[in-house]
Amino acid sequence: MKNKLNRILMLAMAVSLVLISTAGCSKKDSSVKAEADVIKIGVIAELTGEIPAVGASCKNAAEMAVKTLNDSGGLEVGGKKMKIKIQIEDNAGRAEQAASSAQKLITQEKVVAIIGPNSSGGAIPTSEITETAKIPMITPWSTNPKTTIDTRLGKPKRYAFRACYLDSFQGQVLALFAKNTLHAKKAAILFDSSSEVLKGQAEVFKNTFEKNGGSVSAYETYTQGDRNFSAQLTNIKNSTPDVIFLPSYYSDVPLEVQQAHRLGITTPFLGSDAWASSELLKLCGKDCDGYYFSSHYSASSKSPDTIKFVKDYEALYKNTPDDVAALTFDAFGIVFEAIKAAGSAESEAIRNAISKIKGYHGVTGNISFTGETGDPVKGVVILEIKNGAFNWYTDVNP
Amino acid sequence: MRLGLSYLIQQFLNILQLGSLYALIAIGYTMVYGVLSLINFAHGDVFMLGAFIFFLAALWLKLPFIPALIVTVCVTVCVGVLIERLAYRPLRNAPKMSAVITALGVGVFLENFTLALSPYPQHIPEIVKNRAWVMGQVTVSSIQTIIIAISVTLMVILDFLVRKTRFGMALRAISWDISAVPLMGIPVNRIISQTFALGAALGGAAGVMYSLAYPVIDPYMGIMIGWKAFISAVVGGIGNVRGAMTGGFILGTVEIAVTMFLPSTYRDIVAFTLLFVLLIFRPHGIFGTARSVKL
Amino acid sequence: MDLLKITGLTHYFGGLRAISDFELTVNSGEIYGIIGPNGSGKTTLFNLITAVYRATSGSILFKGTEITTMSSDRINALGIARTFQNIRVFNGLSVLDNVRVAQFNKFQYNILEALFNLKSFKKDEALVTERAWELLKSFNLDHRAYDLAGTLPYGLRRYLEIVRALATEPSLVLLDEPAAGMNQVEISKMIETVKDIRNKYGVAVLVIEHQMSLIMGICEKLKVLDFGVTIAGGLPKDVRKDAKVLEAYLGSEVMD
Amino acid sequence: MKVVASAKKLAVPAILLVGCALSCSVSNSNLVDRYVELVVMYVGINFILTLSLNLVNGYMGEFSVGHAVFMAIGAYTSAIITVKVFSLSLGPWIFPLAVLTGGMASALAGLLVAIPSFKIRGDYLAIVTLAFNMIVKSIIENVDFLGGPRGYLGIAKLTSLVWVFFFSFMALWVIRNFVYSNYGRGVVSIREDETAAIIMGVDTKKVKIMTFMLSSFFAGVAGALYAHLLQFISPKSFDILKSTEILIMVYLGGIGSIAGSVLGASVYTVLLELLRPLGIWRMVIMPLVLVFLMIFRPKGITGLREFKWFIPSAEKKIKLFKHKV
Repeated sequence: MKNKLNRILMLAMAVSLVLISTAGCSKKDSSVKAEADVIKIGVIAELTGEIPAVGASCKNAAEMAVKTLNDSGGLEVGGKKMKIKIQIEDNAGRAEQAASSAQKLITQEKVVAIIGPNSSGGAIPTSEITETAKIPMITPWSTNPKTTIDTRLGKPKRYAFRACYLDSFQGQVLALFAKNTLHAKKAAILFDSSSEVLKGQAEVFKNTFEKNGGSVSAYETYTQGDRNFSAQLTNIKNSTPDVIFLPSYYSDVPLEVQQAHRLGITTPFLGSDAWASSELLKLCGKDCDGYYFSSHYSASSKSPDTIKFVKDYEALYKNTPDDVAALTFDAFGIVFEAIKAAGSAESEAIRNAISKIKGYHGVTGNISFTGETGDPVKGVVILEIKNGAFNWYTDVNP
Repeated sequence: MRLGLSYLIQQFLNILQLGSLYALIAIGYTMVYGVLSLINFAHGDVFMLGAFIFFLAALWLKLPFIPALIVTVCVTVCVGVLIERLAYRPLRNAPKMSAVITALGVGVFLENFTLALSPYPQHIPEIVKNRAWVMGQVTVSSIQTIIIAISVTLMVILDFLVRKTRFGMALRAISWDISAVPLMGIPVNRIISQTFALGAALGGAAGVMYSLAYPVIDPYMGIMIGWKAFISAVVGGIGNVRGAMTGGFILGTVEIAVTMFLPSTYRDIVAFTLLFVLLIFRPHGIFGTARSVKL
Repeated sequence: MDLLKITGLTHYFGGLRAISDFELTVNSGEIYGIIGPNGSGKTTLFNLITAVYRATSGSILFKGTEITTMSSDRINALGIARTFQNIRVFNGLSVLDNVRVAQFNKFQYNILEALFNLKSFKKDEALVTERAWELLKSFNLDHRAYDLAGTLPYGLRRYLEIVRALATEPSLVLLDEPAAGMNQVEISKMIETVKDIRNKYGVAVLVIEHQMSLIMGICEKLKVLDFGVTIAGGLPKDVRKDAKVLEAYLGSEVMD
Repeated sequence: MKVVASAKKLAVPAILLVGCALSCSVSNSNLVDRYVELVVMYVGINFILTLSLNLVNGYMGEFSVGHAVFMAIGAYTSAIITVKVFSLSLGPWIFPLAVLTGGMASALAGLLVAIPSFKIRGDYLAIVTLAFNMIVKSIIENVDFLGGPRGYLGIAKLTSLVWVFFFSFMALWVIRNFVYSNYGRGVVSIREDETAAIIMGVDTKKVKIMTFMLSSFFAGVAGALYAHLLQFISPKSFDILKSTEILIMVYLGGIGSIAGSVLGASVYTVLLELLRPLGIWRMVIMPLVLVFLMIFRPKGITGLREFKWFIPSAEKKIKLFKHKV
């Protein structure tokens, strides 16, 4: 009996060791062979876990960006056309899996740059790994300021970039919009306190709104996965606000708005970029009509780049691209631009070229990097929901 | 915060709606636990499947509410029985916890299988015309009324089944002593299948009503609510059907009452601390009793 | 000095009086028997002495110490060990470990010494293991020492329970129907064992039994319970002739 | 004979020394792929978690479902020590101390579960552990000093292969000593028959306190290693999903067996990485594998047996613990 167990244990250990090392070695060989005319870029997306819709959009846009480029013949690097190959890894929305995906992409797939992860929980550990390995990474969607800053040294990280604006900027824009454009004096806030992004937005909004002479009449929270907001909404109803700021993910928004209407709340809602998904229109129906929210981009923009992107994406995936898709597409655009400018597919050269990008015409507007931080200079779009569509309302640039 | 009468009535209606949903799902946990001493962690995901099947029935088959409800319940019953046959029955004589882990695995499988087919959340079309009646400051919606009415009806029927029918007697006999039951001529396997069918039916029905009230559905919707229903079942005294119903309403009340009186950030802390304290004073739940040991 | 002195012991189950106004004195090294029909409160008495139940009223003194409100493990540490009517050995532990775990109070080492495998730990372990072996040998269980207790046949498990009880180094052992389900040959072996417990280890024995041959063969004193009430007591030969006892047992069991 | 005995005495420090030296040279050279090294470190951390939970769920027969909470307490405590209390330059030297302090903080929290366990058992105790997990997660979300839901940042990368090996080995050795001491026998006797155990003089309260504290101590150690490996922790890293992950590793490997914990942690962690090419279907196949394993090996991979190296020489002849249920 015991001998059998010993054998099982030994066998299992041997098998797993062999499997890992062969998996590693075989990958290494193929990448060495292929390296000549292919540039490999890694993608880390939340395909499973708590925000699978984000991962799905990221994956779709990444595949489309690469396909578009390869169909046009590839990327011109130092006088030679090179094809792009992407390797997509799932991080299941968990920090440790994001880290192992990143490590795998770097050491086994030999990627020159990484796009993703989208959630800050995954992006921060990933950025620590890319920093050590000296591989540039661009997170399309992580708005946490700490993703691009090394907290220990208080300095910007050298290899971490993002394609989106920062939460603090967005929160300020929204608070001023509520105060000045919507003429609100009293605001109520309802947000998901277990999400670092949404909590940050709520805090910045509250501070800015109060600093500018407004008052916050109700500050209500819920936790991820909650579906019943009746208690919070009843409190909000009783505090008679002029506007309700609702930094919630688009999948929660329809529930909140519909339950509010059922409780007889008529106060307008104001949303953040977490609303920005074409799914919201389907999910919310007429209930969200007339509300404003901030976004990274507008699918109804008149910019030719955006029009082409939306058309291509819809043709491929039968779905209007959300902001994660647009930002992922832009992240790829930035990397391609940087490779072209550097004339090299070396990680260090790409990193230097990214930090020098000025006025890149992306789907989500003009993107520039200052050279000092990984945070881009770009504007916030305010959208209005009208007749079952997102309509461009105004741009706010820094 | 104003605590007028109308505010209290409004919150009471909220409690009834949330509590009856928790109660419906909790019954499924408690019945299966009663016959097999198995915490069926896949139950929350059967509930999720209920919502998705209802979505398909309403969107593809374009069925009206009642037929869609019936189709959903039929399909979830099949799924429930199938899970029992394929995953739990082979483990009937295995250590109890292996079956629990299998249940966890089945649950994760159902979640991610649904996810692989539909990564984006889905919206349930407005299948029941929603009306809101305003009485003073209290607003009552037709969906709220339907949910409370159907849940209560189902619970009354189930209570009758368990207390008055031959099936109910067999059920209680099995939960008393599964080894003695075959001696009395009770077909154990059939009763267990029927229990799973009944639990899945209630879970499916709860999924339908949940998606009426909260019409955005995603593959992970069953996890949190499953845990909460499990907590309800334990608070009531696991294995006890009336206890599960009471537990559901208690959890609903605590969750909503905490949000009424305290900053809602503290809801989980307070709700779970109350649960902690309750179990210290009533270590076997509210209706549960310690099985006395004979020395 | 009296080893065990019970006065006015009463216990209710709900409204039912299981033991009423019970008095008992056991001296050191004595073998004391308690008999009575089923449901007469014998096992309840043991459960009260070992603090499985709490007495409604009355007092239990052991070596002059009040143990009525003590916890079971403290009572055991004072020197009372017992066996159970439906055998409760630790099936998942080996026979040797069953005997070793019962010496829990005898261990001198603390948790850190155990965790880091220090000398004092190894010394104590060796001592306790040796004592366990001695006990197992003297009850002829040593050949099964490495087997799981759950795999032993019924009779051996009864003896293992007795060994386990002795391992706690008690001055009083409570035996709950040690000969239940045994044939005449086995009973006479058990009689020898119970005598050994007293003679070799100097331990007093309080025994509950239905098998009159065992009771009459070993007990120096007897007490008869019926529906929780003491109906007779004294020397076995006197009790045997008691009219009330004969009445209580009439039809249920023939004495001797 | 004497030579053998003294060789045995030296075996533990020798293995420790050789292992540390080996893992040190491996991580400093480029012999092993960084990715493989990372996965091996995950296996080590998961092994500590699995073994520590096995103590409560396997040996003692309770059903704790909130093990990640102890990991969280160890992770946050040690992170505060290396980030806030001691300056960066001292970091590497203070690290083992920080890990141990994290473990101790977590052991103290273990008391909070140990004390209710005197009265509450089985599924009800499961709910207590679940509630404890939710309460602590919710508290961390609400405390700004700990970073709230944004997570705790600025943790240096101090966990290396050497430390993971060192603490995994210590966990294995210490828990083995515990299991084969009278405390360990007391733990199993509680699982088998708590009433009989207490009557036979086993101080069940003490044993329960020791077991829960030891179990949460090592969970805290694992949490500290985790925090200093990923350099980022947030309440979400320690939610109920993490707890169920540990639970799965315990039952997959085999309860009441140290070898089971080794196998459970390695198989689960490595499989999760090996199935990566499946993309989104990875998380569909993984639970199926688990269900099939449970059906064909209901007692886990080791099926209640023990690897003979893990048994102290004095105990080798004893047939292994077998489970009632």
